[in-house]
Amino acid sequence: MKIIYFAWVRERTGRSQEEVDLPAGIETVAGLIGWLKTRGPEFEHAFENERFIRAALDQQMASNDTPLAGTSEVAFFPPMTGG
Amino acid sequence: MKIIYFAWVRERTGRSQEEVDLPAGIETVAGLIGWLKTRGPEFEHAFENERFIRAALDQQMASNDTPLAGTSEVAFFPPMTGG
Amino acid sequence: MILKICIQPDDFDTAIECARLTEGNKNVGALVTFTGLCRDDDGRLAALELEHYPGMAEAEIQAIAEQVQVRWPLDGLTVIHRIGNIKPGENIVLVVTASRHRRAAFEAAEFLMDFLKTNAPFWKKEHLADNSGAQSETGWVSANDADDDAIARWRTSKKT
Amino acid sequence: MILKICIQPDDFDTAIECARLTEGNKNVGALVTFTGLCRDDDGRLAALELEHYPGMAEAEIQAIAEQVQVRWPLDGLTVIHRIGNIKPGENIVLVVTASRHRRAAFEAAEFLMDFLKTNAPFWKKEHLADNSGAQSETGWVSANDADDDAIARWRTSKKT
Repeated sequence: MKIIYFAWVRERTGRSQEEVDLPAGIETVAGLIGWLKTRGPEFEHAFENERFIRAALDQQMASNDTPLAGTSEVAFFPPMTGG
Repeated sequence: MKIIYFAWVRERTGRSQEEVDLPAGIETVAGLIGWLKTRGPEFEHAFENERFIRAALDQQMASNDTPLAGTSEVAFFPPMTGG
Repeated sequence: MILKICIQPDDFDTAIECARLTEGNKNVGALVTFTGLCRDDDGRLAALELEHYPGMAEAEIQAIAEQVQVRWPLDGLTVIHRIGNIKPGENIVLVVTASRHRRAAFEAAEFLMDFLKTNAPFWKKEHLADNSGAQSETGWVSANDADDDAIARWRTSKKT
Repeated sequence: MILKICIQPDDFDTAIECARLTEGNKNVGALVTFTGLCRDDDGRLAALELEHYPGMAEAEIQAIAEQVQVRWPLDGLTVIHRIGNIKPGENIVLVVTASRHRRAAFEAAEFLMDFLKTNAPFWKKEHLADNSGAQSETGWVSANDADDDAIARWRTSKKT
């Protein structure tokens, strides 16, 4: 599964994208965030305040309990500030 | 007193402006319209439906009962359609 | 606050008017323009003739502009209204508003157009492409109820 | 209905975009433009850096544009959003709406900007003129509640 990071989520994780092999049992956005946070302090820092994290599955906005099944691209980013 | 006419009020009265000497007793916009209508069929026609007539005294919108005292320029025109 | 009000037979250049309100002021974050154009109503119309009450027309737009400045914090406001003969596809009126934030720029432009339509002494006469078409007695455009409704909403409640 | 959505580093020319929506269509009576510019906040800001999610950003604007077309009868709609480094006084975003009547053109442009702000994946980072100034940890602009309120009003009640 491909994971993309934008804005300060990208800066905090120190990467713009990566390929990951999900461990068994990770089935939702919340589950994925929980697992990412175990991967090091940079992820702990990036996801420390989940209220400011938005997620998109294959470019569709998702919520914490959206299932990951069938998703090939997950993106994490802060609330949008365009325009 | 100067009277100015715009749009179809001008076309119906056949004049864009004129100087008039008001007869005694004409004290309001309504009174002025009533007197103008006695001046010929073109005025009768122009003011036949007073619902569609707007008046300004010295370039300030006025209503039927606004007093004419002190006014030097009266304008009659249809509802505005600019923009 | 830059204010420009102009009634003229000539066309205007929107780009130039926008530049006037933003150049040298880097606190403008939102620029809204409204351009009213002469429609041909699917070929029915040959031209519009725009008449105005000189003096009063400028004064009424000025009065509306003053209300606008009380209600919204603007950096600039430009109103240009053409008069005379205007052909389909040509410009009739331009409003430009500049502000720090978009809500003020949008609402000020809309308010100004709503009140200009109803309060400023301009009148439109239609010249038809085909004189056999349906037309009011003399071609003068009638005021419409939608425009009165448009100004009523600014009185009854503040938009949120 | 002409629709153009573009995300680009280059500046845009508002006059050219307006002409695209009106040329050859004499039924357009109202043209509204919104231009969002980079403010310098009284000299505080040196530049903005605009980041976006390629693919999703275009798709989200497209989705908003489709909602706009359902709600208002438009003849044309153009949205251009710049990305990359943008200096104070420069353009960030352009929305142009063309319609027969002004209400549709105004509301469509305002709706599009409100939803673009909240739903389209763009992020702004501030580069300060003077680094000693107060700033969030990394310079990323925070989303603001006013923008959420702005979209809420389109859901709770239809504007009249």
